[in-house]
Amino acid sequence: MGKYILKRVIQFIPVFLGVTLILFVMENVVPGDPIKLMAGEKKLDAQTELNLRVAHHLVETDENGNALYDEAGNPIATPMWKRYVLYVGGLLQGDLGVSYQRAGQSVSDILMSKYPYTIKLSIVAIIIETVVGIGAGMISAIKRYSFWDVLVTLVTSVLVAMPAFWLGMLLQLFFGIFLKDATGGGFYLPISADFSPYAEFQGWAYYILPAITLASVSTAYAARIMRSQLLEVMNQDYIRTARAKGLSRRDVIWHHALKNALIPVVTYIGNDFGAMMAGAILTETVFNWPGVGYETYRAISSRDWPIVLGSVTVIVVLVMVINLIVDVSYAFLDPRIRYGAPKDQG
Amino acid sequence: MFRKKNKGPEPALELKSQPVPEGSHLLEVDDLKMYFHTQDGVVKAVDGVSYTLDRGETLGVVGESGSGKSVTSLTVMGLVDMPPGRIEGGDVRYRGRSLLSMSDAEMQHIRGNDIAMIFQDPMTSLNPVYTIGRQLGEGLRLHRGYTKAQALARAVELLDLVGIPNPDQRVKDYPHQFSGGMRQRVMIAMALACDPDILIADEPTTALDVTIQAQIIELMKEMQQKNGNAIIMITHDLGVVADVADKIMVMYAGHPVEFGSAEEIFYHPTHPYTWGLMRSIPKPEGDEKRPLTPIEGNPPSLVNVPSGCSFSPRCPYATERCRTEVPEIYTFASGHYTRCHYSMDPEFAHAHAPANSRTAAAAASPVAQEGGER
Amino acid sequence: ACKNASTSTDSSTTTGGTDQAASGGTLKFYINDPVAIDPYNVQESEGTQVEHILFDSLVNYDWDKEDYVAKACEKWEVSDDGTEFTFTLKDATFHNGDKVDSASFKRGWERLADPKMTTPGEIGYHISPVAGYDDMVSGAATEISGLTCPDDKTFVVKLSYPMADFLAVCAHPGLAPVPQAALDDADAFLLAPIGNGPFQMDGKWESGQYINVKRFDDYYGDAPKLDAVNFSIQKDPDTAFREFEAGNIDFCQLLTGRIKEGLEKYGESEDGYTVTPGKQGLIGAESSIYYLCVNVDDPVMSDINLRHAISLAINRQNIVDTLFEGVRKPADCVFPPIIDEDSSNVWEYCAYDVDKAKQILADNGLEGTEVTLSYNSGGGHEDIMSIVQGDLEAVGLTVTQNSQEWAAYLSGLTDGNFQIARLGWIADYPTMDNFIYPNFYSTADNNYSRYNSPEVDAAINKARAIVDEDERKAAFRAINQQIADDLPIIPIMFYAHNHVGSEKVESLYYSPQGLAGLASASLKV
Amino acid sequence: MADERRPLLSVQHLCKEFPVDSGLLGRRFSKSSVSAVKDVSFDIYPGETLGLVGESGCGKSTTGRCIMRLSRPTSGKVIFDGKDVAEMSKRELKGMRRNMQFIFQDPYASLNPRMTIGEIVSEPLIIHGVMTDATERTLYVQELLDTVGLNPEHINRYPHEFSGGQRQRVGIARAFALKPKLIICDEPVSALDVSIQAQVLNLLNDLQQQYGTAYLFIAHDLSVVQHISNHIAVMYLGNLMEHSDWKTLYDRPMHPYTQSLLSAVPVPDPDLQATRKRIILAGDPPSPIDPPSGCRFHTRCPIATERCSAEHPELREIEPGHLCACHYAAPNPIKGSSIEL
Amino acid sequence: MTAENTAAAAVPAQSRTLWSDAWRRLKKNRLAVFGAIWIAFIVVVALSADLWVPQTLGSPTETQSETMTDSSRLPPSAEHPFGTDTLGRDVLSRVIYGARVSLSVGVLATLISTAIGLVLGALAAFYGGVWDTIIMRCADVFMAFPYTLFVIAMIAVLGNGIQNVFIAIGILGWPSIARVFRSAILTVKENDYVDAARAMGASDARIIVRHIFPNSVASIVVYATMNVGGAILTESALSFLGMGVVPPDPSWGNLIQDGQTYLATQPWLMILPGLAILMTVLAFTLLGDGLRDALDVKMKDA
Ligand SMILES: Nc1ncnc2c1ncn2[C@@H]1O[C@H](COP(=O)(O)OP(=O)(O)OP(=O)(O)O)[C@@H](O)[C@H]1O
Ligand SMILES: Nc1ncnc2c1ncn2[C@@H]1O[C@H](COP(=O)(O)OP(=O)(O)OP(=O)(O)O)[C@@H](O)[C@H]1O
Ligand SMILES: [Mg+2]
Ligand SMILES: [Mg+2]
Repeated sequence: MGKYILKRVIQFIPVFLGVTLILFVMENVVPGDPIKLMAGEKKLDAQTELNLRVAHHLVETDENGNALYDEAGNPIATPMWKRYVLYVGGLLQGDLGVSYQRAGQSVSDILMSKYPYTIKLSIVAIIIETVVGIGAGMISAIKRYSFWDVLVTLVTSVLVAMPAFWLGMLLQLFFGIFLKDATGGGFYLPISADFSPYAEFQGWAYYILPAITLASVSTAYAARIMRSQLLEVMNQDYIRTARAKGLSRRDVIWHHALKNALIPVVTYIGNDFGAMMAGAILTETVFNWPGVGYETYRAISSRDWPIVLGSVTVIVVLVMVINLIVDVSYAFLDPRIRYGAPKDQG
Repeated sequence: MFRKKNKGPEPALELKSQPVPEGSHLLEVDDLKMYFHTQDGVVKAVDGVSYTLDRGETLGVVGESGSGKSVTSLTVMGLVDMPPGRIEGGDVRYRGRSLLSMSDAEMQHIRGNDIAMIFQDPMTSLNPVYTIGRQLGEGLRLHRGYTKAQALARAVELLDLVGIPNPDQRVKDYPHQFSGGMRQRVMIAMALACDPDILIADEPTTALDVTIQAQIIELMKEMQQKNGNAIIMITHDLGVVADVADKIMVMYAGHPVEFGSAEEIFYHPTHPYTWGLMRSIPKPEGDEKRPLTPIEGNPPSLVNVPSGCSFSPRCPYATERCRTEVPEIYTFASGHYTRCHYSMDPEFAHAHAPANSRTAAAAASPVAQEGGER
Repeated sequence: ACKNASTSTDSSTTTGGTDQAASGGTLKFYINDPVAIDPYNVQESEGTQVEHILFDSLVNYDWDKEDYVAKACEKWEVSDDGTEFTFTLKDATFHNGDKVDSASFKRGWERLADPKMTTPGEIGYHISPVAGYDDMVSGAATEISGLTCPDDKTFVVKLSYPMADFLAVCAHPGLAPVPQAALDDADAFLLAPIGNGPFQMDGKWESGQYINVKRFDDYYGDAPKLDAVNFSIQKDPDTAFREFEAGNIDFCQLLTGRIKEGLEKYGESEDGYTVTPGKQGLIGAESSIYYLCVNVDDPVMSDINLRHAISLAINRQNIVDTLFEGVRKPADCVFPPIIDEDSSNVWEYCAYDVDKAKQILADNGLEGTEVTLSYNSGGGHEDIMSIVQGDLEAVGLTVTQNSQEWAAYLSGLTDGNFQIARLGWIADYPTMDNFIYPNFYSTADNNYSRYNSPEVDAAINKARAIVDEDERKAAFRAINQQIADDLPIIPIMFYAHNHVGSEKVESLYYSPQGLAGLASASLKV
Repeated sequence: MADERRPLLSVQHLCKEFPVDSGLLGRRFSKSSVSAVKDVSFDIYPGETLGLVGESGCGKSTTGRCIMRLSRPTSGKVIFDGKDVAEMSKRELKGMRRNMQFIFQDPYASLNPRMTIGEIVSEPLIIHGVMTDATERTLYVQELLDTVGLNPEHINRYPHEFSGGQRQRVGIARAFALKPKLIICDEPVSALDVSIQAQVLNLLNDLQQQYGTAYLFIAHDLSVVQHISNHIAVMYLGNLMEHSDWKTLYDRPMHPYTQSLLSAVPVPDPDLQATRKRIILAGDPPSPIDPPSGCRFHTRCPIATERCSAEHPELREIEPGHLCACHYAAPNPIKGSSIEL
Repeated sequence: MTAENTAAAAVPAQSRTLWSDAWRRLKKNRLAVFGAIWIAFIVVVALSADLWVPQTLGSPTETQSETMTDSSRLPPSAEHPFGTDTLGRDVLSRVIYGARVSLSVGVLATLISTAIGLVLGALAAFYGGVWDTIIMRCADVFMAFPYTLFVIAMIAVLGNGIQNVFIAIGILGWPSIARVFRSAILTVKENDYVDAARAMGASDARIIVRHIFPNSVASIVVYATMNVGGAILTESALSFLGMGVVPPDPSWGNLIQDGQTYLATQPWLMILPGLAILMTVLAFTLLGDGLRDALDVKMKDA
């Protein structure tokens, strides 16, 4: 197992380098000079601009931090590879750099203030996904062709086909506006996040709608996977064996089918957690959520590359780590993996 | 994660300890019919199967793929999903009690406890996520109310019994750590755990190599000797049947075409299908290679069973009568029965039975008597 | 119900401030996530909104008096040649108890030019007239020689050239004093600046979420009535307004297209700038203009007739009526009425005259000319541009829209990679100069039109040096007329407030420059 | 084997190793390859059948695939018609494949479900550019279908419309389309029911008579192999254990493995079955990743000695035309372990 | 051994191809038929829009500055079934023209990613080794990116506009299709008939074209069908963020974005375009599901 983990960790490296490299290339071909953008519509005077470029390692400098010039007297731009090396070097020391647009703030500080919200939202969404997805999938598989099965199939199809941001807005409309009017303000849910001390609701209330929105598609998928897995597992020979032993249908489902059926669902949910961590830009936009996704989106549009790089790098690493954890935790569900057997039987 | 303790079925149902009622057998299958109602039509998977079985006996069921061998046994076990399956007639009696009319809970108690079953593919018949020990002990905990520790201890004994080395180590292993032959041994141990009256083995060796097959068959014989249970051995290999069976049922298109003692089926076969089957098996012969005589054509679809005798389209001796009239069951005195219009005709058998069978001789001294349709 | 009773909507109970006794309430004020709230880098309205109540600059512009008044200073003197300003400071302390002395002003101003700041300042250009500014920026000097502190109370600013309007510069919120802590712990200062203003930070800036400030009790001026202000950071006005409707925000924008509805529902403010109960909607004029910037270097757009036709074809009244429900005013020149009301300003081609436009196009064979309208996506510009497109197509031009992200758009502007681009100009200081010089002087920053008229340049230079107020104004009006025929920009409309306060607000003044008078605001208690 | 005729196919010291995935397995075993076929040699003469038997995983298919060059042998020679298949260029390979064809075990997987029977059978003709005329080709294909006992009118049907036995006939028709000199039959009847199996075996026999094709007939069922083969080779764990003509092998098996294999096959005759002496091997075949030292069979061999685990027995000619790889093989079979049938 | 189970099936009287067979099964699947009909309906409406929409409902983009104030944001009525937007344009006509954007983005993006994915997937699967490693590592890198952010960054690089949207979605979609195709090929490659073809001396090209492609095309068709729905959703998200089509052209995403402002007062402005997305994506999913079932060879005769 240790070797497996090590191997996986080593596999991180090319992916990590590839991702950062792609971002670096993007930074260099994207229209819009981030430094010029700092001044908004006003023009930067040449000296300030140069200072900014020096501060952000965009021009070559001597040991004293003074810009170097070429023959024509223009500052020499730091080549991309050098900045890339600097960046990766900084990363290894835990330094993500300084934001271009959020004057002077360090990228790690910014991300640190955003990640807790993203993580918490993801956790709530994952809980919803796990409970509702697995539950609905089970019901619909066990009561195949029943009303519930049809309902689950229908609802999951619709959820999968729905733009999540639109669902979010519908939820706002219903729970935030319609319900408030209908109950005369007696019962309703907050429609956008507010974690200030002056917030109207207690913290958890703000999670409900965004988490539902964020979880919607994945829950639908989880339910579908659960359903098809359970149906497939129920057709396996070892289920017949268990039944032949005299176990009741219920016991067979709970003790024999479920654990086997859960394996792919757990992978899906685990990977999905990674994807949620990547930030749910749209959910965050709709619900004014102070998370990483929106911050990164904002950073892309304002060419705040240090933040883009930082957050994407962190996301990629997080996703990889989570996926690794998921794969490793497999072993607890599936002894075939634990003991290194090929996963071809059963 | 195990079920609630001792939530077993009502103890009143200890059928195993009761004597077999006078005049009945341990297991009686009587004109059993099990059809599947599918989109493509009604699949007559089991269409009139009858046999009897007593303690210590082995019944061999042979027949081509799709002839309904498995479904017959699954029906006995009450393991056919209904729908799409539906019992269309007949009965299954175990120690005189009809299994088909039992409640779910009663059937659960029968399964594993009174009648156990092992399946064809040992590679897929064990749950990959539980240890061997747990799976072995499951039946015991369920039917006997064993504790976890007791069940595990018994599992070790069982593994030892079926010849697995280091049983106390191996109970903790998972199925994928076992080879195919060992898994089939585990399956047998599992089936025998509660000391059932009847063990149904559905092609237990088909997926295994000959050398392993021999091991498993040997093991089953040994176990039967020790426990005195009855075995229903389903296979398509006449050799295996010859090795183990006391009684043989030859199935074709959902029903038995011939049923009788091994002796009679091998040496006095009366149905052309049985003949064909025997002729098409390559046998190691003496000096000369005897050409095989295959049964021409393909097995019929169980949705569209041919009219008349279901074997008539492939039968080299079929007459107009065969194609139009469903043959009755003809029973010989020995209990040997057959489903061919001409089976009572000694001339017919004499003329067509395979050379190596002793039918010719047997038919000359007719032990048979005409039997009516059941 | 999910609405929790224990966290009552009466937010005064939850303020973290020291004095719970005086219950002025907490005002919840919508802003977008600012770029910075530290004075050395306040560049945009959102950060300024917060910063200007945390810090007091030397002087302030009073829109009622239409003149500059002292704020952090007692009084000021200007030398005869207009190059030296001497400020006498009031007694005041920073939020952390430090004294506000002339050195703290010097410190604050020098930070704007300090190249060693983590991120060098971006508003330093405001003090570029100060002697020694360039040396400090280039790193040749460690202080600005033009800033001197003869004593704790006296702050002297020496300019390297005369500038009549420099006092306006001194009113800029970024030119504030900072305590030593700003240098000692710059990172903390960035998120929780310590100022000399009427409010102090309550916790730090939670990016994307909120900034809370509370009343500063040792404030030297009139104590604010509010206990605290909760700047609620929302992603866009839509979200903010939804929250406003839900009763969670006390001040935000009315959504375009829903202004009238809002005014009807919430009542219209009497002066257009002050929210009072039942008269909560603000539609007062702002000192800013929305215009189309024409790239006069572009081969197509260099045709002055085309510019005339385009300007004539645009139905400005329709834009303000449909989208802004008549609140904003169609622009007829560069000066918003609030800056200069003189009607002689009007530009001939800012009228709506389809026939004349068609005539001009026909006369010059310009029918079917293809023009591209560039603008930054979001912010409601799509609708305006779609109307403009409709109008231009109605007179026979072929129009393509080019909507870009702000970043890409801005680099297009800088590189001259556009034909017609929408822009808005919000005055740094409420002077006529500030509308003319930055936009039309050939080398000025904001001259994206690339307008280059030596006569206009000369006139501007002359006007800026005129000391007399009225004379200067007349000179700028003349320049305005000089530009009118060239149409380097096509004025569309003058902004007006479209803001609204909740009924909880007893009084809140929102200046034409878009700064909320939170120090004097009050809530119903 | 002393035979003046030139063998059609001569396999000499064929070895095939498969690399094993590193990682978890690699850690457990020192070697990192599966030695699927080890030093296998045999000849096949024109028009004759060599049967290759052995348990699952012993390397039968791999041998067949190496001969066909579907896998490249690790070492050894495969000489077909005088040329070494292992050394052939792509072009030569193509030429070689006109004369060597393959019949697969699974009649379901070996026919492309998206092609009609006609297309399947005519594919080799198209590939090798024989019979370019389409109508001529169609006629020929119909003739072939008729030969293998299929209705020629079914030429435009798809495989899924046929039963397993019929599909296997299609596979046979395809293999015979080019009238090859050698056909490698990899368990062609294992997936079929007994009644159908006999049909196919008869068909193969008939075709061999008709065309004089040589077969390498792979199977795990000794009775089937015996029925169709002239010579039989027995494999165990990649090694050839015994090789002789079919009759000798059945009458006088020398290798303990062959003996036990023969005895393990149940005979469909209860009386005989009851009286037969049986050698039941203990345990399972070892993993080819980590094969036993010395004689690979020694772990299960009833007569194994110290020598067997130390020394690898070469395949040697014990009596004329009868080769065996056992240290204790002698012209007179070991008493007590020979099997009467 | 179970293979023979189906042998019992009688040879049917008349020959059917797999496609006609699939078609027959597809027709039986009511949901898939609904999906197909809806897609056909949307396609026909979108394609024929120029012929009737501007005449009956009004132009989706043109504005009338003279009458705008009176026709702004009218509620649904007989004349304007979906109401009008702020600039007085008929929302139904904008939804109809938005269908063009959504469908073309869905189809073109899928075409692009399928084309790239097919080539790379085939290279990786068929030649294995270094090719496989390089291509699959690249795919890993692409997949490691948070998808939406990646598309946004790509649009930032390319600029707004519909062609950039489908290029971005198309380019970034390749890894998943490459993986699907790769594993499909690997599965097909396992089949004996590929070996059979090789044993016959067939060239690699012939094997790919005649054997592998026809047998993996089913999974690609299914995947691509579903992918169209996914691309439509991505486009709507981009437009919602203001990065998609350039105004005044409508797209379903930016219609929702426009409608967002009037969530409380004119909710239909946002609900109706959302329903259009929902229905269309749903239709593609249902059709894809149906195709998967219909084309699944394993499910034959079951
Ligand atoms: N659940 C089911 N639904 C429909 N038909 C079924 C079902 N189960 C079995 N059948 C059909 O019933 C017939 C008999 O099947 P059964 O499994 O008993 O055959 P078998 O004799 O055991 O064959 P094999 O030797 O292949 O195991 C077959 O035609 C099969 O297709
Ligand atoms: N491509 C491969 N990669 C790795 N190992 C392989 C490969 N092909 C075969 N092997 C291994 O080589 C050994 C011999 O396999 P082969 O298929 O030749 O056996 P076989 O005798 O044909 O068995 P069967 O009777 O099951 O068909 C087996 O252990 C198998 O696992
Ligand atoms: Mg069966
Ligand atoms: Mg094989």
